[in-house]
Amino acid sequence: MAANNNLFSKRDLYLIFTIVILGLFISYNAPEFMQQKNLSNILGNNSVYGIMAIGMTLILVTGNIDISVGAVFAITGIIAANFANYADIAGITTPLPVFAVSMLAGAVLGFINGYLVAKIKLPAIIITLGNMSIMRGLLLLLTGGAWVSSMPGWLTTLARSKYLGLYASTYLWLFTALLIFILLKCTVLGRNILAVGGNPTAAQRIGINLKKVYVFIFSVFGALTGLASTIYIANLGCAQPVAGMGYELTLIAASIIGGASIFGGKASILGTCLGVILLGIIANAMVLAHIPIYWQSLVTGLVIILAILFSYREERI
Amino acid sequence: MVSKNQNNEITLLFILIVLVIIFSTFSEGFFKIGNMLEISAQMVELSLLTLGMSVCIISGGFDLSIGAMVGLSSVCLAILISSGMNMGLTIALVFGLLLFCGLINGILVGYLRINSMLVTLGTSSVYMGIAIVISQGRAISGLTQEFAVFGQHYLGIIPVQTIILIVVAAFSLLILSYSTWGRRIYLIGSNYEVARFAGINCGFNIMLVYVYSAAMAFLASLILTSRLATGRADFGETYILQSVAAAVFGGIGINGGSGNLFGAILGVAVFAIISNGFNMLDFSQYAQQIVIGLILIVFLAYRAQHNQV
Amino acid sequence: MQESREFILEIAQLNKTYSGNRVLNNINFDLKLGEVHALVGENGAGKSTLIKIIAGVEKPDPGAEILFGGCPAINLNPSKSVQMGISVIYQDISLFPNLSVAENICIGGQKGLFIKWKQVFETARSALIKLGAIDIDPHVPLGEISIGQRQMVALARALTHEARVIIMDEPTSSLSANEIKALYSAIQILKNENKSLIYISHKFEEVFEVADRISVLRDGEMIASKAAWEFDEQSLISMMVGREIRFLPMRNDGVAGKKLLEVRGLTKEPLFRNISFSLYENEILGITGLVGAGRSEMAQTLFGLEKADKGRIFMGEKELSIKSAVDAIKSGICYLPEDRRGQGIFLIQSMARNITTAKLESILNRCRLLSRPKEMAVSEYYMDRLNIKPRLPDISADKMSGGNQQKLLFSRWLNARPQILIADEPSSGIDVATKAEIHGLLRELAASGVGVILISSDLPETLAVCDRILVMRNGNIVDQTSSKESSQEELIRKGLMG
Amino acid sequence: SKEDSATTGDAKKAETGEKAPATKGKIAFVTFATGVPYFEIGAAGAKQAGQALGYEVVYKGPAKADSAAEIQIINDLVTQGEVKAIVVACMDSKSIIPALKKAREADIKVVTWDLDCEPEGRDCYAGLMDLVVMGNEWIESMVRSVGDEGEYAIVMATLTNEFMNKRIDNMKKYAAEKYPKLKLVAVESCDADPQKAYQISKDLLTKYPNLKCIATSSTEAFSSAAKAIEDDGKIGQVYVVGGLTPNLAKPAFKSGAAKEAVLWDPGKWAGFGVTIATQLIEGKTFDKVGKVEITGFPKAELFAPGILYYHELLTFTPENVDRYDF
Ligand SMILES: Nc1ncnc2c1ncn2[C@@H]1O[C@H](COP(=O)(O)OP(=O)(O)OP(=O)(O)O)[C@@H](O)[C@H]1O
Ligand SMILES: Nc1ncnc2c1ncn2[C@@H]1O[C@H](COP(=O)(O)OP(=O)(O)OP(=O)(O)O)[C@@H](O)[C@H]1O
Ligand SMILES: [Mg+2]
Ligand SMILES: [Mg+2]
Repeated sequence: MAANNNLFSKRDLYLIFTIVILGLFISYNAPEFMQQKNLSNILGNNSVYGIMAIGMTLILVTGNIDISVGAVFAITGIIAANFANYADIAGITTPLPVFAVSMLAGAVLGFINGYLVAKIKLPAIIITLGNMSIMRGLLLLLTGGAWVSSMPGWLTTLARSKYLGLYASTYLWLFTALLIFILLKCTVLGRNILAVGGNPTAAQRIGINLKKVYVFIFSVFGALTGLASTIYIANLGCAQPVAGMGYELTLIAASIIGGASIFGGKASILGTCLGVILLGIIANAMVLAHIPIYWQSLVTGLVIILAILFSYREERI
Repeated sequence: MVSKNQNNEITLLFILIVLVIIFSTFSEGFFKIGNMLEISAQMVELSLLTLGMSVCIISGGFDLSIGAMVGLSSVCLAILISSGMNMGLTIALVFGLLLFCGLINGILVGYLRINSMLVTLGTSSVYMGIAIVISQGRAISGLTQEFAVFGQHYLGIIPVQTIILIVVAAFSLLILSYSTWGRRIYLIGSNYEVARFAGINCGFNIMLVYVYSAAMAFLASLILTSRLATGRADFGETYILQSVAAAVFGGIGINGGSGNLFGAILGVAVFAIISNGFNMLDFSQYAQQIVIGLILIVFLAYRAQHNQV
Repeated sequence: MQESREFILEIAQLNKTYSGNRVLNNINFDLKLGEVHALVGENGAGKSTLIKIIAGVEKPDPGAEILFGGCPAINLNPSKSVQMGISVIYQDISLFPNLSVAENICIGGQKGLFIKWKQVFETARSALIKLGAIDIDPHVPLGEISIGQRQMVALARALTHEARVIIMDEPTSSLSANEIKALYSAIQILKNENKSLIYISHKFEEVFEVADRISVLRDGEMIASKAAWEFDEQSLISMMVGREIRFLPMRNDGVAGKKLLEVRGLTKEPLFRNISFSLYENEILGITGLVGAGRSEMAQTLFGLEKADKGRIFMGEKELSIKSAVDAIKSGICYLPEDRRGQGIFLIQSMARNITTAKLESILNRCRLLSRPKEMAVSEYYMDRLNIKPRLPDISADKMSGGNQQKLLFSRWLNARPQILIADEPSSGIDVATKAEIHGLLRELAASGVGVILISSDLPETLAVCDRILVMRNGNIVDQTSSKESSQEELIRKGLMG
Repeated sequence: SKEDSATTGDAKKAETGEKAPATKGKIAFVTFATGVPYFEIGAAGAKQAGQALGYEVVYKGPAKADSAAEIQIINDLVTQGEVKAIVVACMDSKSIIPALKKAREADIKVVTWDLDCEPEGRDCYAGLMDLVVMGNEWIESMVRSVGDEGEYAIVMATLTNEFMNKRIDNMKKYAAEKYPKLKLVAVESCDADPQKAYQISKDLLTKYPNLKCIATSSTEAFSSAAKAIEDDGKIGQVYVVGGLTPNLAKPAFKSGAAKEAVLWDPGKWAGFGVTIATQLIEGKTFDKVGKVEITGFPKAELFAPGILYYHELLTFTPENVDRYDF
């Protein structure tokens, strides 16, 4: 047993093993699966979920949960898209400012969530649920449901820029994972976050400021959501006020498959990424293995349950 | 001394009354017997599902598969009834099927000790998948007149489904507060490890929780299918988060072991009244969403402040 | 300049009220530099509350005066008190089960952005070595070590941080003689470094060993505060309790009854192996040993919470097959766990619910439903019998003092009517008077035909109460003595040390 | 300048149509989802038409596509008893019937537009054309775009929309009969999630290297598939067809992923529904099959008892797309 086994665990190995077996099984039925193009597509497309799932893991570590992620995703997407269009007119031709604006907007929304959670001392699930309702309502009220389309080319081409065979978005995902991993593993702040998740009372007693920690992680999650939504609008070339519906459950699922606990204190960044990849592979296999649409949900569910049973062994003695 | 829980329910009742007064003053149609009964009928399905969800939360878990179970049961009911099978037999069969679904959830969560969210997310996909496969995405109609009794008929002026809800809710309240099973659920929910050391059969009791939740999903789907005279696979989807919200709003502690089903039902009632009242007032859907969110946060903040003192 | 002052901490006119209930009444308290100041008092007297106020965890009622190093400390909160140099070992061992032992020891003290892992482990190891707790691996997550070991970690934590005032709220409740010795020497080192200590304990030999000054709290009032040599055990007790207590001779000198339980070759590697013993009616069997000897694990295996590798258990003539705690309770075996907060008490549930859990059947009415009147009757019976305070069956258990929680736990298992009661450290955190009551209860139980197994690290307690004593070390039974043997204390000490 | 201010005042009043006094009555315009461009455009058209005819139109719909919530809105409208007519797009043709029947019993005129319900639920269906058959236009559009042979795939929105399923079944049949050399390789569903539609499109392009066309049945699927084709470097090789509003179709035309989009003007269609509703309120009945006179809808006909069509399918192309703004 290594000391910091809450960041790297046997569970991760089981997950990798599960993914490899599943991958072999799929490529037996659909040789296209192993094509380099397909693998990089999986990693590229799922980076949107991957980046947010890492943020969600950070929230889960502290024993909180964020239901409003979909709404934040939609709002930052709309803001980023509008900003990109204005920026284009103003002569800007690099996506960096768009990322910055989107992440900043996300961080602000996350800050509001975090501040309320810290201030009101209520379960985050209910606060973020209320915020989700408010944010979506405001967004629809202001946009009237209209999509923002016709994005500038310098942003949408991002969706096809590849380096060393991987999409740019994959690198952003990797970078996020690394950053948060280092945060949790190597920094004092990161250990404090884990401590808060393990025993909030004790954390408070040794002088950790719970409010600051909550505000910090929710803001980070917001910023990561902004990052993801910018990748999303670059991929799709448009932004919708209804984007991100139901993402919260997908993200939570990925985190928990990866070994996080919704009661806090436990998390694995690698595991979360593997969880996203597992779900992504299953979705990909539905098309590649030509599963009829009416059977897809059933097959997906069965594979998920099998994967859980398989990778959950370590938890039980 | 008024205990915390009672306090909570009194606040909820107070909110209900305030809302009724507000809506009545602004909308003539609101405070009429007809509309009140309509509200009571509208909240039945969500109430039943919230009962199931509340018990799961009290036991320290979640059941995210209720939506899929509603869909599965709805499709099965509609197919069997429309193919001419005897109603009683159909109900028994589909009820049995759902109990079996609940049993699977229960075994995975209770005995194999797998995180309930994960389990029910997975089984949800499976149950929904089965529903889609057997319905092929169709909405199934052709239900008998006889079957309309659960969702469209009245006993006197009271809708049948309201009566079903009252009976089931009363029974559930009794069971949860006064049966050994109910007590053990609270204890397991407040600390699983301590419950194990106190000699409580955690696996079995948790398994029953998911069976109960499935039974509630069945009843909700029975009423829904009968009310809409249609079976559809996606009937239950929107209820999942709503039921969690209603439960927590009604005072069920999200970490397990605390709260009261009566509060949960009151929580649903508040939601139902808000939604009905706003529809009466011709509020735009967006504004409605914003106001619901605000009420949720403001009320809970108020409650949190007062419980601290 | 201020460092030269005599008092590091001065408190005057301190009151504390919980929802109208005054638990601290006009307290005056001070702490000198380099002094060990012991705080004693019955369960629920307000000791923990007082130190929680000093640590900034609880707010005092307005009007209190708290001076730290001569400066008024207003609006104390935990981070302020940590910054001022107050370090607390809480009664409920406030640590992080998801972090490693080393991190638990070092967390909160690190400066800078990044963690220096090497330094963390070295600091932790040296602190543990200082306390003689060499068998605790600093890499292991705290959640995986026993409660006694956690207490050692908490001690190591307090030693590591550069604190000026160290407060220990019952630091030894789960420790055995050796660890306590190590603690004494650590305290001596701290004193030499001119640190000040507040020491709360129910064990008088400890108090007299370490304390320079003793303050006595009774029902929230400060009764006395004098130099330690001015007290003797009797006077201390009568001040705490306000009356005399007589200690009855506890041992059962009559013959033991029928054989109740026989354990043959019970093994669960690597925790314990080849455990064989018998238990007779009317007998209190003591099991003692050092922290981590495997006693708790063995008891939990008997109770069905863990699966044994091999071994057989007989009750009378019948062989038992215990697969779960439910089976064990059905066969009449009950287990009172040592980790009160993690295994014993449902903190968010009411006192009544805590008491009746193990035998809900006893409070059913004719319709097989739970009857509130019966539940109240049962819980009030035990609250009277064990003198549980406050006597409010409906308040939640987390509002009670540690000792009262322990009594609650005791009531639960008494109510289950066991044939065999395994009590794991039942008197940890309990005041002398209550301890005497509990010993009396155990004896009463034994007299009524119940077989009692008492797992205790408190050697004097074991010697005073038990008829027969098993000594465990590293998962083996190394020694057996009976009360009739004269030099048993010697024997046991030898067994313990190996 | 007096005149000026008067006109701006009028314009303001026109904008906030609900507050205009002395309307002839209130009409509810109900959809099964709000915040979707399609229905928002529809709602705007409905309000405009209502105003022109002297009625107040209120727009209602659940925040998220949800048939049960839609039914509840209808029920509440009936209990409220203020509206004279309901113009509704039905998410589900069957489950909504009991609620609509109640409305009709309460003397409220029920007109369906967009998606119809079973006949017993409504007075009239104000339709565009036979929508099931409409899918055939997309097949024709496909043939215009890529010719009449080769592989194609269909990406649909949700699995549980019976009407859409019917349309797709019909499309499949039509294509198989009329263009036997077109080969349908896969049908996928994107759950109305644009991101999923993008992923599925990319996966389809990977799995079927010879794919020539992706036929879509929803807005999300169309624009996401177009972008996926662009990003996969398959411009000129693979085309997307289906229905999309002109503003959203522009990027796809620009990149060359689509040659045309076949749809209608949802605002106009909704206006047609409202117009029919006002006529019903005013006592008009439609019972003679054949052409009917309705201003603004020259091709309107009573197709069958209770079913009206106004026949205005639009084909947007890169050339004409700039002429529209919705
Ligand atoms: N949060 C709370 N709410 C209400 N009453 C409380 C709360 N915490 C403690 N009390 C009460 O305050 C009194 C003092 O408790 P405290 O924990 O200080 O006792 P103690 O002297 O430490 O006892 P022990 O030796 O058993 O630990 C008790 O009667 C207890 O019930
Ligand atoms: N969950 C666990 N996983 C691994 N090792 C454990 C676990 N719990 C206890 N141990 C180890 O098992 C050994 C026996 O522990 P146990 O708690 O039974 O000892 P004990 O004699 O009761 O001591 P204590 O006085 O600390 O209760 C110890 O070395 C301890 O570190
Ligand atoms: Mg105490
Ligand atoms: Mg022990």
